[in-house]
Formats: sequence, structure tokens, C-alpha cells
Amino acid sequence: SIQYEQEIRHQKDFLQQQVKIQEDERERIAVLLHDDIGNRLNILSVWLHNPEAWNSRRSQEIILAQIPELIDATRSISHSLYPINLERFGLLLSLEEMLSGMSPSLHTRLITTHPYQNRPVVVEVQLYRIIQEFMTNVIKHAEASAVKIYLRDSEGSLSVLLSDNGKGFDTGSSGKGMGLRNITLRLRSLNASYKWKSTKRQGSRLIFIIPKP
Amino acid sequence: SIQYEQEIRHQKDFLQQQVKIQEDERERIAVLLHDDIGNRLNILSVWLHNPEAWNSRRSQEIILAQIPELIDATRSISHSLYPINLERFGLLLSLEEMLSGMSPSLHTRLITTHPYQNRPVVVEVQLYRIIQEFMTNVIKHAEASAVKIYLRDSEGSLSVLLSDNGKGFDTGSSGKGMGLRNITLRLRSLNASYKWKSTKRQGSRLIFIIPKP
Amino acid sequence: MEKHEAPRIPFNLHNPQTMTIKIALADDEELFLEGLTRLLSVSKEITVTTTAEDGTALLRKLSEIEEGQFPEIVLADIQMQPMNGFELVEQLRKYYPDLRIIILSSHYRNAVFGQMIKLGVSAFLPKNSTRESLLNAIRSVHETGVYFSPGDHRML
Ligand SMILES: Nc1ncnc2c1ncn2[C@@H]1O[C@H](COP(=O)(O)OP(=O)(O)OP(=O)(O)O)[C@@H](O)[C@H]1O
Ligand SMILES: Nc1ncnc2c1ncn2[C@@H]1O[C@H](COP(=O)(O)OP(=O)(O)OP(=O)(O)O)[C@@H](O)[C@H]1O
Ligand SMILES: [K+]
Ligand SMILES: [Mg+2]
Ligand SMILES: [Mg+2]
Ligand SMILES: [Mg+2]
Repeated sequence: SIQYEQEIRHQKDFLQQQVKIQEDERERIAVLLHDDIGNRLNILSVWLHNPEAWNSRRSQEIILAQIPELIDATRSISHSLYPINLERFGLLLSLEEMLSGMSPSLHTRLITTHPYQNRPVVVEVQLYRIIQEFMTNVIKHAEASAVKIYLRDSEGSLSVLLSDNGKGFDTGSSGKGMGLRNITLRLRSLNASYKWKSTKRQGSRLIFIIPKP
Repeated sequence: SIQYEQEIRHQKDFLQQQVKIQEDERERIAVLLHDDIGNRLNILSVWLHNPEAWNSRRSQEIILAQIPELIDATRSISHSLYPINLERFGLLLSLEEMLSGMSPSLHTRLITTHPYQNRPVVVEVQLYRIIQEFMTNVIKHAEASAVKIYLRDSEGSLSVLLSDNGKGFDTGSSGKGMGLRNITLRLRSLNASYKWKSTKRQGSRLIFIIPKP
Repeated sequence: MEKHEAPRIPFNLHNPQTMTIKIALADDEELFLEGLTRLLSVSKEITVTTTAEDGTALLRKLSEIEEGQFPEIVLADIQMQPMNGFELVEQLRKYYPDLRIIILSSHYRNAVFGQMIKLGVSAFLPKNSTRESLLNAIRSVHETGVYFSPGDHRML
């Protein structure tokens, strides 16, 4: 009974933490939109509403310079929120995109041993997020120089191996972060079996298998 | 023990639901940003990059027409995410702004009996969200013609009364919505004591008291 | 999938009457299409002969086009309904193998770039390109069959 109570408290804490994180993220994006994008648009508006803008070369240059910055800013917020290209271009291209955005000092490889069969978007979003969270941890903590992502799609079940060659960590005591907990949550929602392995100074790896649908 | 297991399962379901809702919202905003804002920026770009744009009336009209729509779209996404003005202008002004955005057919009143003392933003965000969620339900379900929000700030503890004159509902069987559950979650995180009251055809009310900090 | 009769391609570049580069445009955003048509029409070396608001409409228009008006280059968006850019490229490659294709996209380039090269696309440009880079790309694709931006070179 004490065990149950602990488990319930544990769940409640986790929930509150989730709500807090969600709220923080909403705030971050709202502020970015309001201040960054909003301010840029207001500046653009002022310049465009100046009748001189339409005759002065300098004004035109200033106006034109705003556009790519606005487009980049919007795109990067959009991208940080949700991999919308998943639906449009599929998991593999989205993963390639993710990896190509990483620092060149981290050597990344995406290896598919059997041709990957597309899965429903709800599944691919979970897969994408798991890999994204793993990559974030590698960048934040691992001090690694290389990461590999293997996807092996055979007879309906999909095996995934994520590994880095960094400093490793104690996978038993997961600590207070949300990242590993979120990965677990997503793996469970996919009915995956999974296993962490990490040895000091010999990198970290996560293997999981998603059963046939 | 069965009760505990139920409670744990309940919590887990709730958690999964929260994660799902969060994911859906992120997707909604990402798509809006990419497609709605992104497309408009591309239109702006292609017209502005035409050297003739600066002399043609049609170009100027199209270019200028994009700006307010871009500003409105950005602002409304931002506001739907987080009440950023809370930090800047405080709870009362933010609530007034919320109410002023409601349909004129719903008569709204914000009544403060003692002068309201500002609280930390984390608290005010929760307050704002509770009231926002209540108002959303009134609009969606209550068929009410009037809503009142009382704030009574005396000797450090804050009493809030939210009420509508709509069709009422069974406050015991909360149903499957997230709204009431979120309200409860937030009230708990504020250590508030609270009470729902609703009678068929005689409206709904929520009273809560936030203790001295 | 609809079948499209392949017309005889009047590929007469050396005919002095057709010295301008004939272009077809496909984008589902009406105002973008109009803006792009105007932007390109400023240049004397280019004639926009066909515009369409999605892939299917473009294929239909190409199959009905008058002799001498058939475009040499298509500029197409990726995100369109009911036929998106990928499907459109496949159809165009199949029915009009000599027609050159430039993709205009607001999408993250890296991911799509490789796939598009495999499909036989001649160039890949962001939608907010300057008029000059659009013209450079069109000229280069017209003359050499491909155009790589400085960014593309880095990716290759
Ligand atoms: N690939 C890795 N290499 C080395 N250490 C790791 C790796 N992944 C996780 N860790 C360790 O595990 C801890 C928990 O990771 P987790 O993702 O749960 O939290 P976090 O990254 O610290 O914070 P958050 O993900 O919530 O922003 C990390 O603080 C880090 O010490
Ligand atoms: N002010 C109200 N007047 C009448 N009925 C209400 C009111 N507030 C809530 N309800 C009833 O309680 C139910 C649960 O509300 P709740 O906010 O939890 O969910 P929802 O509004 O249906 O969906 P969600 O909030 O998740 O979008 C509603 O479906 C509605 O029937
Ligand atoms: K697009
Ligand atoms: Mg982490
Ligand atoms: Mg509700
Ligand atoms: Mg489009």
C-alpha cells in the first residue's frame, strides 16, 4: 500500500511536471511570435506604409532584407514544434533533415538494412520524437563524436538501434530529466520492447523493437 | 488495492491524454506557421522582388494587404498559446482584454470588491487559465446570456467566484473533457479549496479560495 | 491515375521565332502564381506560356497546348493538392522526358534535395529567391540542363 501511494504520488508529480513544461513551451513560443515575428512585421509595416519607401532604393533594400529573416524565424519555430514534413515526405527524409541540421563536428549516420515501410503518421511521430530526444541528449550530455541510427524493418516488426560513442551514463538512475521519461512513455505507447545499454566512456545505446501492427 | 490500481491506471490514461493533446496542439500551430504564415510571406516575397512592384498599384495593394493579415495571424496564434500580456499589464487588464474579445451577445462583468494585489506570474497564469477554461465552457455549452467574475482579495487570501446563467450541468460526472480536469489540476497546484455548484436551468458556478502565500 | 497523351514536342530552340525561353508555372497559391508570372515576365528572355494551380491541371494544360507554345521549363511547387510536386515530377518525366523541371519550395531543402535529384529535377530553389537567382537558374537549366546553387554544391 505504501508502494501504491508512492506510485500514485510519483505519477502526480510527473503529471504536474508535464503541465509545467507544456506551459513553459507555450510561453516560449507565444513570446517568440509576439516579440520576434510580431516586431519584424510591425517594422515591415511601417516601412511599407511610408510612401517614400516605394521610391527610395535604400528603403527597398531594408524591406527586402526583412523577408528571409521572417521566413527563417517562422520556419524554425514551426520545425521546433512538430515535424510537419513527416506527413508530407515520410520518416526517412525527415530524419535525414534532422541529421543534416546537426553540427558538422558530430558525425551522424542513418542506416537502413531492409527497406523501411512507411507506418501511420501517429507511429512515425513517436519514432521521430524518440530519436529527436535521444539526439538532444547526445548533444547535451554525451560529448560524443559520432551517432548511428539503424532501422531494420523485417517482416513487419521494426528494430531500431540508436547509439553514440560518448561518455556514457548510469541508465538505472534516470535522474530528474523529462527526456528519458518521455522516451519510455512513447516506447510504451508503441508497445515496444526496449533496452538501454551504457558503459562509462564507451557510449550509450538504446535498442527497441516495435511489433507488427 | 483494486482502488489503488484503478487510480494508477486513471492517472496513466490522463497522462497519455495530456501528451496527445499537447502533440495535437503543437502540430496545429506548426502547420499554421508553416502554411498560413509561410505562404503569405512567400507571396510577399515574390511581389516585393519584382522591380516593377514599386510602381504598380496592384502590387502595392497586394503587398499592403498581406501585412495586417500576417500581424493578426501571428498575434492570434500567440494569444491562443499564452497570455503574454499578463506579465506586462497584470491579471486584471488581461482579463478585461479577454472579456472584451467575447461576443456582444454574452454579457460579461468583472467585479473586484477589494483592490486586487498582484501575485507572482506563475500564480496569475494559473488563475487566468482557470477563468479562460471556464469561459470557454460557458461559450461552448452553457447557452448563457451572462457571466460574472468576482475577485475578492482580502488579507492575503483571494476568493474567486465564476458564474453563468446558462443551462447547468451535472458537476459530479465530469465526463471525458479535459477542461474540468485541467481546472482541477490547476486549482490543486494553487492549493485552493474549491466548490462547483450547478442546477439545471439555473446556471453553473465555481468558487475557489487561494490561501495566503 | 489519369492518362495523358504526350504531344509532339516542338523542340525548336534554334528557330529564331522562339528565342525566348517558354516557361510553365504550377502553384496552388493564386497570388503567388500571379506574382511569379509578373516577376518573370519583366524579363524579355522569358515568356510564361502556361500557369496551373495544381499538378493535374498542369498536365491537362500541357496536353492541350498549341504547337509552338510548349514550354521548355516547368517551375513547380511541392505542396499542392490534389497532385503534389513529387507526383507531378514523376508524371512529367514519364510523358515529357525533355521538359526540364525546377522545383520552387518553402520546404526544408536538405531533405527533399536528394530525392528530387534522383527523380531528375534540374534545380531546386527556395520560394523567396530573388529575381536574379531565379533568372540565373532558368538560364542555366535552359543551357546546361542543371543549376546548382552555392548551397547545393556544399550539399553534394
Ligand atoms: N547519450 C547520453 N550520454 C550521456 N549521458 C546521457 C545521455 N542521455 C542521457 N544522459 C544522462 O541522463 C540524464 C537524464 O536524461 P534526460 O533526457 O532524462 O534529462 P535531461 O536531458 O537532463 O533534461 P531534459 O531532457 O528534461 O531537458 C542526463 O542528465 C544525462 O546525465
Ligand atoms: N458552464 C457550463 N455550462 C453547461 N455545461 C457545462 C459547463 N461547463 C462544463 N459543462 C459540461 O461539462 C462537460 C465537461 O466539460 P469539459 O470542459 O471538461 O469538457 P469539454 O468542454 O466537453 O471538452 P474540452 O474542454 O476538453 O474541450 C461539458 O461537455 C459540458 O457538458
Ligand atoms: K510549399
Ligand atoms: Mg534530455
Ligand atoms: Mg471545456
Ligand atoms: Mg503550395
